[in-house]
Amino acid sequence: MTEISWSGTIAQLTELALAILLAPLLTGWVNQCRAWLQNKSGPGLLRPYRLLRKLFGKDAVIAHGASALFRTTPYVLFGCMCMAAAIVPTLGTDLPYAPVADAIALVGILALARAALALAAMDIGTAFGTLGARREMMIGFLAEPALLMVLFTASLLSQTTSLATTVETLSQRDLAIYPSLAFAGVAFTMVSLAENARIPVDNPATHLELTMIHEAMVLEYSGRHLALVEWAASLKLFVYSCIGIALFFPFGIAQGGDAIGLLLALPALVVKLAIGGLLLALIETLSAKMRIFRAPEFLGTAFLLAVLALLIHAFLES
Amino acid sequence: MSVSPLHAALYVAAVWLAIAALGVVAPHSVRWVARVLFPAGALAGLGLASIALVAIAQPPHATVLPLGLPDLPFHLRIDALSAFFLALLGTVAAGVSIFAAGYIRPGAGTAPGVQCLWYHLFLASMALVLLADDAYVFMVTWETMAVSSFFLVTSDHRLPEIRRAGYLYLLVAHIGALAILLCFGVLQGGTGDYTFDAMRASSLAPFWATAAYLLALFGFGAKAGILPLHVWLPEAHPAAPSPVSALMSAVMLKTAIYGLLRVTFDLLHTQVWWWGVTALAIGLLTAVFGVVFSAVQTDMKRLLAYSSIENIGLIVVGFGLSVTFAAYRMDVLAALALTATLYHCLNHAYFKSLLFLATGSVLHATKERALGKLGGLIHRMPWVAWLALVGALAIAGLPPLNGFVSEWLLLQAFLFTPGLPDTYLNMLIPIAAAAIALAAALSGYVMVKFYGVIFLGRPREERLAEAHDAGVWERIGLAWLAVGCVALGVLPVQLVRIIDFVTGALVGQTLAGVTAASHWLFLAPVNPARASYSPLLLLVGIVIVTLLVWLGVRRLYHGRVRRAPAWDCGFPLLTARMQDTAEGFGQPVRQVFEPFFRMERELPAPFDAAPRYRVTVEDHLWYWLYAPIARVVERLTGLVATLQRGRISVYLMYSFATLLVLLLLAR
Amino acid sequence: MTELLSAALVGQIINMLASVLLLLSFAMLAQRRILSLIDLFAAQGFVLMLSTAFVGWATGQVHLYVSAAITLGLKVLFLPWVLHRLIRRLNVKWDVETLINIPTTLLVGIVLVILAFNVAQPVSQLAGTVTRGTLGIALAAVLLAFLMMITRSKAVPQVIGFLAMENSLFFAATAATYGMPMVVELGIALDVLVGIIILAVFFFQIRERFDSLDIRHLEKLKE
Amino acid sequence: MSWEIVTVLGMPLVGGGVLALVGHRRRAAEVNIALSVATFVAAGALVASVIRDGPIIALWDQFFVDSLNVFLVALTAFVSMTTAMFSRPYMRIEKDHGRLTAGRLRLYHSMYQLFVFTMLAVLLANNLGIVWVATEAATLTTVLLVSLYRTPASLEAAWKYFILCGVGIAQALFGTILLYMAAQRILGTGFEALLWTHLAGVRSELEPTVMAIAFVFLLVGYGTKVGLVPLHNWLPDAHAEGPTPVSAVLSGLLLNVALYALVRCKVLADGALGAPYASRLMMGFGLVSVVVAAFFLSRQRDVKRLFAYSSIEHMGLITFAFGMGGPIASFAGLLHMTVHSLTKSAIFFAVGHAAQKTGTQLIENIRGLINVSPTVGWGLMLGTVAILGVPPFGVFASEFLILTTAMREQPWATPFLLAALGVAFAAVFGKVQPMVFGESTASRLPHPPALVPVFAHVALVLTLGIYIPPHLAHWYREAARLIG
Repeated sequence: MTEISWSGTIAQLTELALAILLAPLLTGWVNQCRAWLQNKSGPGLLRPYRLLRKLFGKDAVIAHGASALFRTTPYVLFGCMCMAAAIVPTLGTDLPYAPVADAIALVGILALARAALALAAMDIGTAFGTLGARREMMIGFLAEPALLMVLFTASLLSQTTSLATTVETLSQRDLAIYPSLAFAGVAFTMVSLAENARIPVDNPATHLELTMIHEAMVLEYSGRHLALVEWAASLKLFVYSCIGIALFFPFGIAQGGDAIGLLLALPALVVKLAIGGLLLALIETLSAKMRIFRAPEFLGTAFLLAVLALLIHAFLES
Repeated sequence: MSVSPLHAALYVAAVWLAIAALGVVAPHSVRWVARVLFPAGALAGLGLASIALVAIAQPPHATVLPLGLPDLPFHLRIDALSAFFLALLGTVAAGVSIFAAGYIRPGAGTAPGVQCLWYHLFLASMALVLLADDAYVFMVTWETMAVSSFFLVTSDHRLPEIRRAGYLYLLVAHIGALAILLCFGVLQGGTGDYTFDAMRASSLAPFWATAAYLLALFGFGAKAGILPLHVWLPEAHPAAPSPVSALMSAVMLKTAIYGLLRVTFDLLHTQVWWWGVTALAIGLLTAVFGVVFSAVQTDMKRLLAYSSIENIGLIVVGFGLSVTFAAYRMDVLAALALTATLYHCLNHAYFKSLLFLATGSVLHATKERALGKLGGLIHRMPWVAWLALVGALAIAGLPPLNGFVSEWLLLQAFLFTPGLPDTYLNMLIPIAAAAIALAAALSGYVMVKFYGVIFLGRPREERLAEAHDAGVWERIGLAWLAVGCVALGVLPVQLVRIIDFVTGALVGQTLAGVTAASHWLFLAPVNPARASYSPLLLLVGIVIVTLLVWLGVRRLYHGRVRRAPAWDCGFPLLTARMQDTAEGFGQPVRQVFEPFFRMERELPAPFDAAPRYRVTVEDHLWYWLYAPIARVVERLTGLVATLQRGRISVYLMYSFATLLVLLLLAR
Repeated sequence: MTELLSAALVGQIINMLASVLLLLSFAMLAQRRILSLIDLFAAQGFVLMLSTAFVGWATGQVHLYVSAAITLGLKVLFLPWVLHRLIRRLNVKWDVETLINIPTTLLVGIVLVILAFNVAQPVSQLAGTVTRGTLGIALAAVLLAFLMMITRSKAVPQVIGFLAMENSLFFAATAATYGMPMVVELGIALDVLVGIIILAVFFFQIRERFDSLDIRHLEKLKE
Repeated sequence: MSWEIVTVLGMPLVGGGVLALVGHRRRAAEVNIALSVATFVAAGALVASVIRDGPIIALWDQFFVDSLNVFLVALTAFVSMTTAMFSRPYMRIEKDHGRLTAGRLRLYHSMYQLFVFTMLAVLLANNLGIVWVATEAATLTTVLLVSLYRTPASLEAAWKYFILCGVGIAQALFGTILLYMAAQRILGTGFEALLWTHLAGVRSELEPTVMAIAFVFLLVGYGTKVGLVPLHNWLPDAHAEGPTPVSAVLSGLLLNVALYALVRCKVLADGALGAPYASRLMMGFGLVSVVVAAFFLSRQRDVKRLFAYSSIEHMGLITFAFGMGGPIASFAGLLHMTVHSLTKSAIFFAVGHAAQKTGTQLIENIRGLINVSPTVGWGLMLGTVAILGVPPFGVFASEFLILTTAMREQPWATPFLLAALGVAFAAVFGKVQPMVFGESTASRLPHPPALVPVFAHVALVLTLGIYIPPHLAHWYREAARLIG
């Protein structure tokens, strides 16, 4: 980890840039797919970019009671998400920055982002803000362990918690059926639905106050702050998709730092993301939003599956 | 000539004792006590810490003082383990004392001078507990610690619940102490020699070793507050003045951990695997129990007290894990788990004392402990708020602060358990890891509740408007501890290298080999390919990106920032009462973990004129365990009392019967 | 002088006195009327005096005469006189009520005697004195006095029981060991004297506080 | 002919006579103090001479001093001195409250000195017959002290005390007679056969069967005075109803003295019968006393009764220790005697003033002493903490030794002991804490309370917990060696 190769640095930076730039596109793609699946003509792939430009252009309106915490949070949020994106190997595994944080630290970073946003939501002291914060944290304390368990399963398989190494070992392994990974995959899907404020747990498109979670938290944001928050949200979605890809479909991610591999990895990534987005849209279309009180059961199931995955691994595969 | 660190440490203890005595000179002069004595005590704490840091790298020093019993004079000894905990004591005590210098003020209850007496006696006894090297001096200092802290807890003794808390605390402490005494009695193995050296030398039969271990677990557990001996903790910690709560929670609980380590790894040579599993299970229960209960508290200090229970649970989990590894002779892993344990001891000491002190400032500024009556203090007391934010994020186990590091190490240790020879254990461990993860995530929830309700939002009471920020002494104290949290968070490698001395002494293995091989920036406990973590780079990364974004946004879009009333979906009549309360924050947890609680709800009727909602959450264990014991004792005393009905003939009958029985026995 | 009487005869006489003593103890145990109780006590003292003097004469222990004299003065004359006066002054002429009825008490007494003989038997084998057999009787008398104290519900009879116990101890001393050393005897006598005076004071105080000497009023302090 | 012994014994005896004449005068209390101080000084001189040139036998061999009783003499003289200092303001306040007349004060002062005399006589006597006589005399003197107030309750207590102890002591006399009988066969008729110095020499030749029965009687007799369960029933009443200085000396000294007599007899019994017999009996009584007393504690409503039961508990503990025997246990027993009498008397001093401040002895009516008079409050609190065996006070030191020895030699007993200690702690502390802390019900006193004795005692106990002076330890060792 100590010697830093140029190719690695380039890969690292391109990957980060790619994540930041592609993230809104992924969001747009998902929304578009959902619109198609619901026989609507969608707003178009690039709508998120337009939205961001519009928001950046506007004045920021901040409530009277807002403290400095409220204003700094969007930047911190965005920073955390960038870090997360920098850690997850998407194109290649030779990432100089990857050793900085392993899977557990990744979960930590995501948790930091969540806590920051929740605190900011409570800062103004509105009914909806605090309500959203509470619900978000509830989902957090149910989803986070599940995510951790999923990552544990993978790291037990690969005898490491560093994502890059995990991806290398997992992608090099011969094609065998890993029931533990299957369970973990299902659990991961459920977790990422919840974490990214997706149906059935939350509805990103809703404006019915009592049902919303993420939207309730960011209700007081406007202008560039809102833009950053939105961007961070789509980065989050991007990161989660990349984690899923890295854990369950690592094929095609360049080993080490070979340029060809990197070049080939990009289209592979795009394809995988496109499929992932489509699936997400499909799930969102097929399932209905559940009452918030059902969310614990939903996530409990995810947690259970993840633990089951671990047990199965410990029992069958070791 | 250079004075040996042991004597230096003893001098520090003596200084604390002297300060304690000086406090009584002018018991009511706040200037003398607070502005002179407490800062002096803080300096002594720093001295102790530096001494300990010197001593930790040195071979053990031992000495004998001509005090104590004629056959058993005071044996004292400083080795890596005690040095580590002494460093903890010294640094934390420095911060707390400085804070207390600003916190102490005249009022009802015990006079400042007397508080100073007990406070420094408390510090000195803790230092001596860590230095003790025979059973007698250990017990003496151990109980002195308990008594002095009891008097501190009840320093505002006019409130009945505080007296009750103190009573419960001292009772549990005393019973625990009896268990510890019995444990030493077992450890000396019939030799009658109660020095720790003799105990190290004596080799016990497995049965007796187990007995000693279990007694130690009970006795020290009673002090540490593990299930089911935790009942005193949520009562005593809130009752005490905040600096004392901080010390008790940060240091005193750790002395119990120290005792546990001392007995298990030093006085007993061989461990048995199920010892560790027992501790592991108890620790897990304690951790989950503690965090779940702290999530539903509505009193800020009780909340912190329960979170202390949680952290002790985590520490005991690490301890159990290391015992298991050590029993299987997997020394590297034992060292890893032990490192996590010790690291967490240190972390908890810092962030928990920081938070307790912050609640102290809030308490002084607002005279209010109930979360339901606080809020929005970040505007009125920015210093306390921002420093407390550090503590809150740290205790929530978020990178790049210190709480996360120990959590990370602990989970790493768990990920190695498949190496264990026992498949049955391999099945259990994932459950444990899951529970740990759950506890960690929940603590995040708790801290958002804690911080958000106290410091953020709008003031829930008008009085809060005139809350004032903490004074300069208090700020220094808080800042010291906050800096500690950050430093421990971003420089783990350096700290692990210090802890290595301890693990080397206890389990004969260090992580040095691997950490030395790795970069000074990267914490890679076993090998870099397996796992690595560099909080410093992470912090730098986050900061850089954040700054870049900020500058970029500033450069490209220099839109103005307008202030306006809160939007809140256009609802105009927004009041502070509409914010989510502490009870509201408790609701999801109460729902998800219903079986944990013994709840009484009082819901308003739909058309209630003055609707009021009340929910009280209690602990089952009190009714399942303690109440029955109390009943049994009560019944026994009733039985015994019937012996004495006041009738002289009956009394004569007793003597007569005794005489006859003895005569029959005699012939 | 012992040659006038054979050792056997001395033994018989002493045993005879001893058994009279035992008989008196039983009589006290059974006695209902207080005045006659006092007389019985005096009689016991008299027998005690006789035995002491006789042992002293038989064994040529001079100091036993002294203790006999003390016994005569203290236990035959003084104490009964004091008690009689007390009874008159306090004009309590009530019959003695017992907590257990008399026949039961007597049965228990028999059992006690058997036990006492059992206990004393191995010991008296070792006693080097002509009076060895009487130790058991002395012990029996002590136990009987104890029993009497237990069963009596009024203050005065209880005290009489106490004094009777003192008597039997004294008898034990003479019988088993030809009497304790002089200094001890004097001390004991002094104690008894002071004791009875204090008791006499007590009677009046108790009387004026509780206007009765029934010790069943003295059951307020318990547990 | 040693003048120290004569002064030690004579001072209080004369004092009793003098105060019987002038005890009602204004300065009587000061005279009382002066006499006690003189006694203490004489005792100090006695100690010095014993240290200098070994055991002393005096007054036609009837009295003697060895390392076992010398420190008890010193302790008795000291505590009776401090108690006299305490009783000066205490009794004056009682007089102001109209609970006592001048005549009663005369009785009190004179009896106090005589009581001290009897105790010293028991300790110093070489002749076991005199030991008995003096013990009985101690009972008689204290009976009058207990009934000093002439209230119904005090009369009842005194009556029970008199009857129970009288009967008990009578058994001891029977035991003494049997002992004499056994000794006669070796030492011949005459008082030599009762001299401990002679008996100790020939104790191995004493007749076992006689000694077995004799020890039973002696145990029941002196055990009654020690307050061993189930012979203890007089003790709480007498402690609760007498004036507080008397409770202090009863609990702090008289019990020690009786136990001392018992221990002397045990030594002889051990010599005759071999170890286990007497030891078993004493351990049994001790254990029963500890456990039963611990359970009684939690039902007490009167503060002086509470501490009376705690005395029973501690006496049981000491008896258990002597029962175990051996150098460490006996050492611990002696140490415990010392610290217990110091601590318990200090507690009674504090309790006495507390009761005067609040005008009651009922625990639930005594509240928040610390607010009205911090010294009394802290005195009571520290004394309680000390008596409960919490370090660093000396009581813990001895309890530590007793428990650790028990763990090694009588493991079966340790759980009971520990459980009893726990129960006792819960009971006593739960009752004392609200008395000291909280809102106050106390009021000021007409005269300043005497607190020097309290804190002197507590300080001594604290010191003994942390540091036992070498020559004191040496004494204890010597005495422990005598006890065996």
